[in-house]
Amino acid sequence: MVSAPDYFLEHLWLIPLFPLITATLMLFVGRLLPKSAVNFFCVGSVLLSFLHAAGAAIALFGMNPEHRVFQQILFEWVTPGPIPGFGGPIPFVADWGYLLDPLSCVMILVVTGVGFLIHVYSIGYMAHEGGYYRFFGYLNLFMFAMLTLVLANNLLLLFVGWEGVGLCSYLLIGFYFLKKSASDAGKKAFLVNRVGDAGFLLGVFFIASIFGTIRFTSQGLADPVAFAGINETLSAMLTQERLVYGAPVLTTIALLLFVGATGKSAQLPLYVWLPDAMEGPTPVSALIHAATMVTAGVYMVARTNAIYQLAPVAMDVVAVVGALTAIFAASIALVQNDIKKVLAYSTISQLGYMFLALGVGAFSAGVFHLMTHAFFKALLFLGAGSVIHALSGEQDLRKMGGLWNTVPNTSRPFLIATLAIAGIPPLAGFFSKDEILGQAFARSATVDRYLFLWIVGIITAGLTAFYMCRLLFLAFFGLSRVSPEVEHHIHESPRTMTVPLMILAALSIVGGWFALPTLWGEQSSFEKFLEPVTKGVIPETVAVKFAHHTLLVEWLLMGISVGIAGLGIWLAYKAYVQHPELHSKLAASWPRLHNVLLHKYYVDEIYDAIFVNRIKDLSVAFGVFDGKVIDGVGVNGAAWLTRVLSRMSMWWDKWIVDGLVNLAGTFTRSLSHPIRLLQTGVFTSYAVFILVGLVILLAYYGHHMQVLVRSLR
Amino acid sequence: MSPTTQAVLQFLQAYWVELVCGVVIVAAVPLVAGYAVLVERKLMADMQARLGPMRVGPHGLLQPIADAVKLLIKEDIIPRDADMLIFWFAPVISMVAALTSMGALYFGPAFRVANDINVGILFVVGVSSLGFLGIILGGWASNSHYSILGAVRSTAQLISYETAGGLAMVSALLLAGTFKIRAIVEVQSQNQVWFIFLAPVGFFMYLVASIAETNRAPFDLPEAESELVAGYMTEYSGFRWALYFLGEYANMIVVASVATTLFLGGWLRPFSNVRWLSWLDFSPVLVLVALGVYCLYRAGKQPVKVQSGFMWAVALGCFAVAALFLTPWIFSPLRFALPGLNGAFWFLLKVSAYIYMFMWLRFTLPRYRFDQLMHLGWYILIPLAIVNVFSVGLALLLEMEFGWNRWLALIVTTILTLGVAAYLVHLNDKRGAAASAAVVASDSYAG
Amino acid sequence: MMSPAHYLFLSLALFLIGCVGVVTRRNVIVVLMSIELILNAVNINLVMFSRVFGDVAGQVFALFIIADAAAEAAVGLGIIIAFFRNRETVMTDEMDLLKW
Amino acid sequence: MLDSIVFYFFAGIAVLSAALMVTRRNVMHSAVFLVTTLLSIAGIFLQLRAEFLFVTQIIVYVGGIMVLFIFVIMLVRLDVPLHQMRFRFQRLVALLVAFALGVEVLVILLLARKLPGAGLFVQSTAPVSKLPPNSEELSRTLFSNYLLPFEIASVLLLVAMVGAVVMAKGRKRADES
Repeated sequence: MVSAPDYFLEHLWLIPLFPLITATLMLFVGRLLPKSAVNFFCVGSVLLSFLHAAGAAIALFGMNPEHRVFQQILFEWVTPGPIPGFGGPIPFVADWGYLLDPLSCVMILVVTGVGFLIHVYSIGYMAHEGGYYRFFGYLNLFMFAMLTLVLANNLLLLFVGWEGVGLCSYLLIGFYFLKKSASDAGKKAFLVNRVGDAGFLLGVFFIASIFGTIRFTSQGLADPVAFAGINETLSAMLTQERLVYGAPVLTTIALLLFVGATGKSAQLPLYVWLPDAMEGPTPVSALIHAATMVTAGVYMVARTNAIYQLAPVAMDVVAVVGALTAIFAASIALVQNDIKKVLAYSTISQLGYMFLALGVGAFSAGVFHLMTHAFFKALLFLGAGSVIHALSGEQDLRKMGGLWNTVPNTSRPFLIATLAIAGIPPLAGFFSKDEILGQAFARSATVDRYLFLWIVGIITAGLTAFYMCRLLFLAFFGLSRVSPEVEHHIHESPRTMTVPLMILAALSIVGGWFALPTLWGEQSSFEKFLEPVTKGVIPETVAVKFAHHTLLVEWLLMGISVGIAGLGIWLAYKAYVQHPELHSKLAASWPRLHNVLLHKYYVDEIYDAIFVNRIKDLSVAFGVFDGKVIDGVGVNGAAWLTRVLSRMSMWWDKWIVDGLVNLAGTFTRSLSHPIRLLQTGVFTSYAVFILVGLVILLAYYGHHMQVLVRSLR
Repeated sequence: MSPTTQAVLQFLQAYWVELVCGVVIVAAVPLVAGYAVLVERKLMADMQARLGPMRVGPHGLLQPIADAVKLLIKEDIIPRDADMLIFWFAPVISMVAALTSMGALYFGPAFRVANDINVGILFVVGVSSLGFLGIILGGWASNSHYSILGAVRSTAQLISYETAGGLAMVSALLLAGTFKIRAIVEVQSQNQVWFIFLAPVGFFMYLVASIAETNRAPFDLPEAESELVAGYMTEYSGFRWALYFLGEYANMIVVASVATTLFLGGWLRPFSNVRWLSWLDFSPVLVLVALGVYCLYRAGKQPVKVQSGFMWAVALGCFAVAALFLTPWIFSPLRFALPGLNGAFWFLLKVSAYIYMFMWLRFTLPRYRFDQLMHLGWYILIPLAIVNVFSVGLALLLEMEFGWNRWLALIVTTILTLGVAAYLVHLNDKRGAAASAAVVASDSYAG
Repeated sequence: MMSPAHYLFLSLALFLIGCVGVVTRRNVIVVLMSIELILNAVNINLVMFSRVFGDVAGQVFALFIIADAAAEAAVGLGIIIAFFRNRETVMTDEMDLLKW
Repeated sequence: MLDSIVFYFFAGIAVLSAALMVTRRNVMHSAVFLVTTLLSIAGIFLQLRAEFLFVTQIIVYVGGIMVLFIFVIMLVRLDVPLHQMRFRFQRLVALLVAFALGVEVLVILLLARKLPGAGLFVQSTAPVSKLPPNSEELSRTLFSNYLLPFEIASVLLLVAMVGAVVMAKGRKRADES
């Protein structure tokens, strides 16, 4: 009999299992089930795994803070075998195991919690959609994949989850697969992710061939020696001088992994799929493309921070890419008119923030922002979805407005979320963002080029505040620009949709209070919690650590960030509430800039010109080659040759072989002709033959009898 | 005298009884047949609350003679496309077959043609089965669809039911242990029981089979006037038709006699071995006297002189025969003839009872459909007859080998047979009418 | 006074007639009937000799022959009916499917 | 004396009607003449004191087999007049062969008269009532010495029956299905 916490730890594997079971159920027999049953199974399963996750988290808190790690190997998945590595073949094994440490603990709580809320929300949102069971089946499959991803105890299993979420995002983006744009968006997301995954996979191979293991850590395992982990191997190699700080190999690995992260988390070169992904149903955007999946990259980098901390170049790359992405996306978001597009770009820029944090070494800050962002961005998306639902499918901001009192249960939480993302204290976004900026600033004290990053971050914060408030004002304030036919049936969303909104609002208020201690200059409890994961393998290197700066600086920074946020809000208020015509004037006064922003810097067009069309041309060339050379010469030539040969052999068969056979046949027939004449087939003639035989017999017999009689005489 | 005449005299001396009886039978059969027709019509009338023929003679007593005359003087039509030879020949066959089969029968302990031949019963069956050659040939020869259909039907029916009837007879023959007719009756008198009580199932199956063999209702499909005008007799008229008719009635007499011999104890009077019932030997005399008295009574009521006179004549005839039956009691030297006379009386009584049952059934039961008929024959009677033979054999085995009581054994086996019968009937009911029709369509010719 | 020769000659005559019927008639039914005739001729001999030697075996064999004849007739006629259904004829010289 | 009269009577009928049977054009006539032949042969059996065979002959042949024949004759619609025989040549050959056969057998029989053991006679007749019970003897022999052949014959009959039924209605079943 195990006690409760032990139970939750021991049955960690149940957490991904519940959604998997219901997903299978849906995909096989879902068609036959009524909606109520679908709701019961799918939402219920997610709720179950959320409860298990909570229980596991509590159990984890119960542990000793030094090694709060629980690892569980279910079975050996890829059986051990030598793989070629630097310096000869090395034993390699991948097991199907789950790892629960503070990082993954946070992740599963976010995933299952937000996921559960979004499931509940979807009941109301998808109520009138076709393919109900299909939708929930995909969602549950996604939950399974995501949980596998965050709970994986090695890179290969993580990659399984990674691909699984990719697949689900593809399926769900193309959920309305009858819409061409939707299916195209799905394909685009899939293909763009492939580019990143290639890099990620290469990174995994590098790790496997260099460290000989892909297991993250051996902590929490019975026999740490037998089950080597990356971290342990790394430290061992460092101590044995087989690796040094900033070794090119580590940089390569880190960069390759980061390529994967950019793919999955929509960072700068590969972010293009995320805006199009908004074609999917809004809950999907909320769950996959805002809260959970897109943060997989962040999670992965945080998970492998031990490597990153030893590769400063890679760290710089990450930070720069993150910062650029943040400001870039934010600038695009300024002028977008589709409500979901705006949110999509804001997501990209927030992700950029996270990578900025990771890049400057504030892993816990990044993860912290990940969590808060999950709350308020999910809330924003759901709110947007609720608005769209209320306006019966209208997504264009220019056709909204004045909804503040018509949909109160949606607009109030939306306001909270907006303030949160804009960074107004004491909401969640303020703390996490301030954390990041503070870290960046503190980093600039030691490495002065980070000052640039800090400035970018500050500007981005201002932009963020501006475009979010623009969105808020356009949607809810001012005069209503709603088209009349939609006007008269605007309606508040059902309870299943509004209740999750409120819960999320509450979360995005209190979500950031982990960081309260920073106000009086202490380490945020969240960081403390994540310490064991983020502390890296060798404390005494130049690797980034928690930056201490004085309380004064702290408050100063906070003031600056709040001030710039307020500035953004004020500008938005001016431009969209006081003088609604002002922003169009602005757009008119800088038409080129406005166009560039409106067309998202023409990135898609450039990509088409550079990559897509080239690839098309290449494939056309291949097609021509195939048709002309392979089919023409190879296949048809072979066929022609065969025809000629077979004609020859046919001639031989006909005249020589058959000829002989027929010759024999005619010979036999001519011989047997006389016998054939006897064979009339008329049985009376046969009877005559019988009689003839009888006559002959009797003649013989009579002759003998005569002889006998003579002898008697 | 020449050896030839000597031989002839020798022959006559050896075979005079046979000759006399043969002549008597050949002479009597038409008369009996005619009056059987009269009786039948009277019976029908009675059952239908009519009077029936009353014109010719008192109560139509002379009707048969009138019919015979009519038939004899009627024109004998022969269809143009008919096959002369066979058309002429066929009626004779059926008549002759019936008469010949009578040759082996015993109409009383002494009243017989052939002395007790080894295979008497078989002879009777075989020869009487020749009768339908006449039927089928006649039907074929008259070259008409009705006729040929009737012929085919009757043949199929005959074949089917002869099998069942023969097997039913086997059950009695097993009990008798011989083919000799006289021996069979003697066995019954020794066992002091008629075989109907020992083999009831066999008797009733033989009853059904014999009705079918004589083409009488409810199995009279070969001459079902509502379906094919008169069956194989359609084209016949006049004397040939009469021949067929006589053949049929003679056949009836034959089957009745066979049934009497095998199952009803032949010429034995009821309880023949019970001493104190021997007064029954007087019953012929009593019956005849009663008949005569009745005739006198009716004679008083006759409107016309002639008719009352005729009734007187009949009454006197009855008294005369009664006297004939009485003489042996008076003249002791004639005592030897007594059993013969009584036997003949009892035998004819049983035969007429049997024929009466035929008529009764005819007026009572509706006609079968042909497939139903075939079904009854092939799916119920024949299997049941086979089972019956086996069960009787089993009973005899139990009696002889295991020393059971004969009655016990027979009761047990009879119950067994009846169970099988019930099962067969159940099976038959389960078969749908359509299915049966399909089955019969092929079976009616497979005979 | 009858001698076996009488019966022998009788059966010989019937046998020959049967043979002629078999080989000359075109109607299969008649052919079958001729075969029955031949069998009967044989029966006569058997019964006669059983009579001569006072042994019943001959009659037994005659019985077997009769049974055989019955079987043969049944099968033969069945064949004839089937054949007639297919070919609408019962003439021997039209049953020459065996001819090559 | 009487015996020979009976014999010649039946023999004459047998041979005559046999000849007619073979020569008649009309199949039905042939059948009728065959019936008479069989009946007269049955008479000869009776004259040979084989009562059981006599009855069997009547029941089985006349009552069974001939009925089948007549039936089939009706079924196969042969009352249409038959056209001329086509193969006179074979007929000629057949007649010649049959004639040769007869001559040979005659010769053999005549020769046989000179062999020892010839000239034995058929026992003269006793009055029918004095005869040994033929059917009893027959059955005793049949069920003692010849039991196995008897069983085989019964099986043969069964097989023949089944075969006849199958062949006679096989086409029907094909139609039904």
